[in-house]
Amino acid sequence: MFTQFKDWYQNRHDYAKDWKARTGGKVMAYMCTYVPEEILYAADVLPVRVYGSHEASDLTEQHIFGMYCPFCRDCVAQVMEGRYDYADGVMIAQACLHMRQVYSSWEIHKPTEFMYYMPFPIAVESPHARPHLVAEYKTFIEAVEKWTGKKITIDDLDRGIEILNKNRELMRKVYELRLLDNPPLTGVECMHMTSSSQMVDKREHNQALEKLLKELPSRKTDRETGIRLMIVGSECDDIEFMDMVESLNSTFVADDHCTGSRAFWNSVEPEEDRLLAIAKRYLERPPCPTKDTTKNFVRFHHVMQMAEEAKVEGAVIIQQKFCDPHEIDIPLLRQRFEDKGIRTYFLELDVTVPIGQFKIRIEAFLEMLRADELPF
Amino acid sequence: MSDIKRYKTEPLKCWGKAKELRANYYKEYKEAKSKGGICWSGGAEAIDVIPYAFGDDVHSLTAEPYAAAIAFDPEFAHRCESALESKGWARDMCAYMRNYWGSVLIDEYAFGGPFPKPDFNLQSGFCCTHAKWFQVLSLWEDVPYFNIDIATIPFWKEEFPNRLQYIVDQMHESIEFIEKVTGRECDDERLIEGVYNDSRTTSLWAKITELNQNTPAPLDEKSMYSLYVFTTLDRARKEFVDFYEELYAETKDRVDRGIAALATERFRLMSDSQPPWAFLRVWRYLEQFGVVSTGSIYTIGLEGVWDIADDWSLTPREDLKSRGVELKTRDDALRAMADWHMRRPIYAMFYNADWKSKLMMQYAKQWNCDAAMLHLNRGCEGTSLGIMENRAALIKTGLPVLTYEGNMGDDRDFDEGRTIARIDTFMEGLGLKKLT
Amino acid sequence: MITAITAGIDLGAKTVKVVILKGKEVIGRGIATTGLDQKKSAEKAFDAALKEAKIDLKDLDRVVATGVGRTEAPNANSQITEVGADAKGAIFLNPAIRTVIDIGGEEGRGIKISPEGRAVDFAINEKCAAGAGAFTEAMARALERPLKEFAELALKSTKSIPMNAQCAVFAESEVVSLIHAKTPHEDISRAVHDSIADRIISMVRRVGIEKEVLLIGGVAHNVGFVNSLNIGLKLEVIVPEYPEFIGALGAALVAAEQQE
Amino acid sequence: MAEEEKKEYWRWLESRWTSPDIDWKKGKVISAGVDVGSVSTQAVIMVDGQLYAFANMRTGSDSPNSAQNAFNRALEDTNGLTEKDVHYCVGTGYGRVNVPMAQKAITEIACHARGANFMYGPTVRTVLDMGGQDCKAIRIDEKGKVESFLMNDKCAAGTGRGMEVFSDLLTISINDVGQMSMEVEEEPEPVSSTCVIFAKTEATGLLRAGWPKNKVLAAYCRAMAGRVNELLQRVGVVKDFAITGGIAKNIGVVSRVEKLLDMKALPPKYDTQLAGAVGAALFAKGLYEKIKK
Repeated sequence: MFTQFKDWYQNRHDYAKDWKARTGGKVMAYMCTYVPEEILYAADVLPVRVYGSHEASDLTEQHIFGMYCPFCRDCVAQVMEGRYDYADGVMIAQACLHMRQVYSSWEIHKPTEFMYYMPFPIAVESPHARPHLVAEYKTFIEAVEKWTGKKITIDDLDRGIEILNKNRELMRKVYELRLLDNPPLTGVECMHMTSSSQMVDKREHNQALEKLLKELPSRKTDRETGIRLMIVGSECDDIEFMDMVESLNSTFVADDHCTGSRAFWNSVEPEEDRLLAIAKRYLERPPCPTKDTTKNFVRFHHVMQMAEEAKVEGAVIIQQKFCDPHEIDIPLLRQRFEDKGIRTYFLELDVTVPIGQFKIRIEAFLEMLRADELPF
Repeated sequence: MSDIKRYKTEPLKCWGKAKELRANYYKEYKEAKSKGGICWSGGAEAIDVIPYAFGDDVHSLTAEPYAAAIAFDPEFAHRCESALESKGWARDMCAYMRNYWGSVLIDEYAFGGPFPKPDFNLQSGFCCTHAKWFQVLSLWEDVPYFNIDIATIPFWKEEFPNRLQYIVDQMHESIEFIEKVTGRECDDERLIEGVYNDSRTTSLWAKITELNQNTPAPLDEKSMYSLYVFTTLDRARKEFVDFYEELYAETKDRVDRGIAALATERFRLMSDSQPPWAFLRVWRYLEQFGVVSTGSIYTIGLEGVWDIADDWSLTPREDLKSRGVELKTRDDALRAMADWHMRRPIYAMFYNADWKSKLMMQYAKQWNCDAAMLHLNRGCEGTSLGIMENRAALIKTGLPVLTYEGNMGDDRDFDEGRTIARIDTFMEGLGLKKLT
Repeated sequence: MITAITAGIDLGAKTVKVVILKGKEVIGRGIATTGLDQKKSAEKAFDAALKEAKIDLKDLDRVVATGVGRTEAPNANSQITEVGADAKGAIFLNPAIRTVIDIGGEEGRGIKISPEGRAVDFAINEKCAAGAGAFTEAMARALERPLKEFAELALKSTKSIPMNAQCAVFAESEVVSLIHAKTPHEDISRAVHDSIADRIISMVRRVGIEKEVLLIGGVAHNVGFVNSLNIGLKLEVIVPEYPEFIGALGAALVAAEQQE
Repeated sequence: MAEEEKKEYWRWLESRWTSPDIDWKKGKVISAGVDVGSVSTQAVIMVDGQLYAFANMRTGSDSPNSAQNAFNRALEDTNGLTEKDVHYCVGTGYGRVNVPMAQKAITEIACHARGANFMYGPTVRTVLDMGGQDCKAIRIDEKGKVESFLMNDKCAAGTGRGMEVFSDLLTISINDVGQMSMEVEEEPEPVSSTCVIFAKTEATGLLRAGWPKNKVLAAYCRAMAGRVNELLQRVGVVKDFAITGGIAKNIGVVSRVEKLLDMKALPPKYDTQLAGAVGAALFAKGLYEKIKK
């Protein structure tokens, strides 16, 4: 049922190349989910999010100092390996320093015809961020128009918004099914769905989602749900790891990370000023830790709400090694979980994970959650 | 060896004054409350001219210099760090933040007594730790917190009215914030005076470091580390302006009289990033080879404000008064200050490896450096952003580069023996022998 | 005039090596494990080399020392760092060498050298020893095999499995889990050598890899590692006949130059 | 280069034991636990939840054999007790899934917690297990249930392995290093390197600088205690506190950890390396009783 998504995820580069051949359109490789994809769709440009490959590489150390996170190292490796050579443009919406480093190395060693750094605000809760971001969108639109030679009209923007919103609403529907006592999908399957939506033409993704939603509710899975887990972190497309966890009689039923729900959770609320509508969507979305900087701790509220709705029994908190923003949040966030009686286990992810070392920890964590199954 | 040239050298006259000023700064903060004044804390990036406008009895504790002061005392630093680690925080987070947090957690002030809780925290951040640093602190200290987001592209690179406006709008709001938490009114006269002072201090620092382009260098970087700190403390204060006027005059006089920081200077180095504060003796070790470290983009550009031309050449930016900038209203003042501070070269480090490489090459040229020694700083993601790209870029220009790993705030990440061994190897490659 | 007889001594963390030159011709080599008393170990190595050269200590015109323990070297007239000595020795062996990879017991080095045999840039592994010789030894022990046999095993392997552990000790436990997972020993050996080669290569890339590439240090005897290195670098590294003696050779050459 | 055959000082001594006061034939439930660790393997036989026999052996490069060897060794001198008399067996440790005679595998975290509860009594709340490859800090309740735990990642500083490297370097049997490290007039600074391999280099340097072996050991034991303490602080230490695993036999580390914690560890009644296998055997008993019902 999820093979299409899995296939897209695994053959992301072939897809993008084929898409270019089919449509003759331009591809924008982008970093960070604060990039306004609506505007790119309005410009008929295909946004493809830059992912790692989870393969060790010896090409990064000369470009990045060792204390930079595995995800950004992995991304740089992909770029240097030439796996993104098909990209016509490269952009970043400012988030963490680590991704700024990826953008920098890309710009130095493999510049494309369109390189764009969008200084997305950090103070997303500030009222002043809105006009600022709208102005940045205008600047961005001018640059894109110059690049593609095509004017972006209101209708174009509406089309972009519609495509994105539809994708978000459909995936939200799938997420609602994860709340069931016996979710018809695994965390890995869900990961394939959300990740692929950042790689392929969302119009095709939407069709696949509509098909999925017809069959999914009545899907009979032979597997036990087991312990209901939530996975929380940054980029968490480590399929091998999630597979291992779900093979131990547990299921991920909720997530908060930017290769999952955080990227698509809320939709654009239509209003007269389209750019303002888009700006609000990105400023008000569930924040990346880099953007959660006030005493309101909005991220924590959102995560805990998700955890409760999904009736999770435990939370696996994973972090890309050296990711400061997450490292700052994690001890406080774990406390929030423990206060709600939800046990957490914390793991640091690298480009590749030592499955052996991690398995024993996860097994022990799950044993802890189902201690009553052991005789005492 | 007698065959090597020796320059005249003498200690800095204003050294004592510097010590006194610094000690006084930390004392004033500690005592502010008891004297009926106001104390606040925030990053050294914070636009501290704003609280300055609320009276002469408003005193700040700027976070980075304070954390560096902790780093000077490894024993104290370790207690701070382990207090944090035992609460589950990672060891590889910003070392300055960890030292500061730890000092609050163990409730010890590096300058004696319990940690003096501020009346409010005011941050202005552009890296991904700045704002969160005080988000958590404000939670623990249960004090009001305002962050001014200055993570826009630096103005010497690209200028868009909305970016300046965004910062100015937040500055206006921060004034309302301070008025609310202190019950005081913002004195716009004082604000304007503060803005002029601030620009003077930071312009003077640029001019002082520019003098190090001379051979022999009038200042060595180890001393500069103790002197640049005032640009990060309370730069709007008159006494700091005066100190820099004095330092500038003295340094200029040293240049005129050919006074060297290092009598045996025969090789000029540039560094990078914050140093491993617990190991400044490494700079003294370099001197045994007749090597003087002239400074770095960090030393001159953390707070020094420069005009950066299209060819990346650096000239100290004349302060607002000298530029004839007239400030009449609060908005004038805030706008001028935002525009001023967004011109600091330091932003290159945090945004774009290529910009930083260009500035470093320019530095090597203008400061006549023969080699570079780059600190792979585990304590700061910002200043080590793109540092390997910088290394490659400098080597391409034929400049020998040595990298060493360390940490500005946590001595556990620095291996002195191995670093000295590297330096020996590097020096040998450069054909430099110890002079005695 | 009579050609000078010089010696170079390399006091490494694990072994002491001595090379004796008559002019530019090697007439003696000696090696001894580094004991706690480095002077004694040095003398041992010297005796062996002098014996082979059929000369007495007093016949040596000049001695230059290198290696971590170089300051401990007895009767040394001057010193040179490992990097400097490696560069000298390398260029003497083959003037086409531009990159030297030297892997000692606990330290890995990448050195870029000029045609004159000057080290123009170098990289050394940082805080942890992952990717150094000690690593393989630990692994070999985990498999309960002699190092040589362990190394040769790798050549039989057909597939490369990733090793995720950074730390030598954790790699050991990962090897244990591989063993428990019934992974063929040749693949484990290959995995171990690949992972070391990987780290070494990424480090050496910092200085830029330019042909010809010379591999020196005791680990160069490890065919499994050489194999992984060649695969990773996509080129054939040159392995000299006495890889562990190149540092000492370089030091001896410096002594000879200084003598002139 | 020719391999030099050197004595392996790091090896733990092998041992076995049978309780003289238990007649297994009178027992209702005979359960077993086998803990296949990375360095050593323990097999424990229990009769009605009482420790009857155990064997402590080295782990070979093949875990089913290691498990079988230890199990067989434990069955020696048990007047006729054989594998088929054992009602239920639980495997644990790295090789837990490769224990031929085991009906179930349980992680060493759960087993150590349970074992510590048996070996040190129900007052134990914090267990520190220092095995060969890793170091675990476990918080448990009065029944021996795991409440939370932490394991060291990334770097092996502060594991038994590190101590083995040292005993090898100093050519002192692993069983003596702890005691030796106590024989210093004043406590030296801990070695600074976190990496086991660099710590070794550092130690060599100290020896060359003329430090006596015991002082070097003291410096290393102290560094190790420091690392372990960091881990313990993170899990939060609550009385009573107990140490299991091989390093528990190392007074040099134990006493220094106690000093840092300002808390005494409960004195061991059994071979501290048995905790995992004991826990496994206790679970085995319970699981057998479950299926019998």
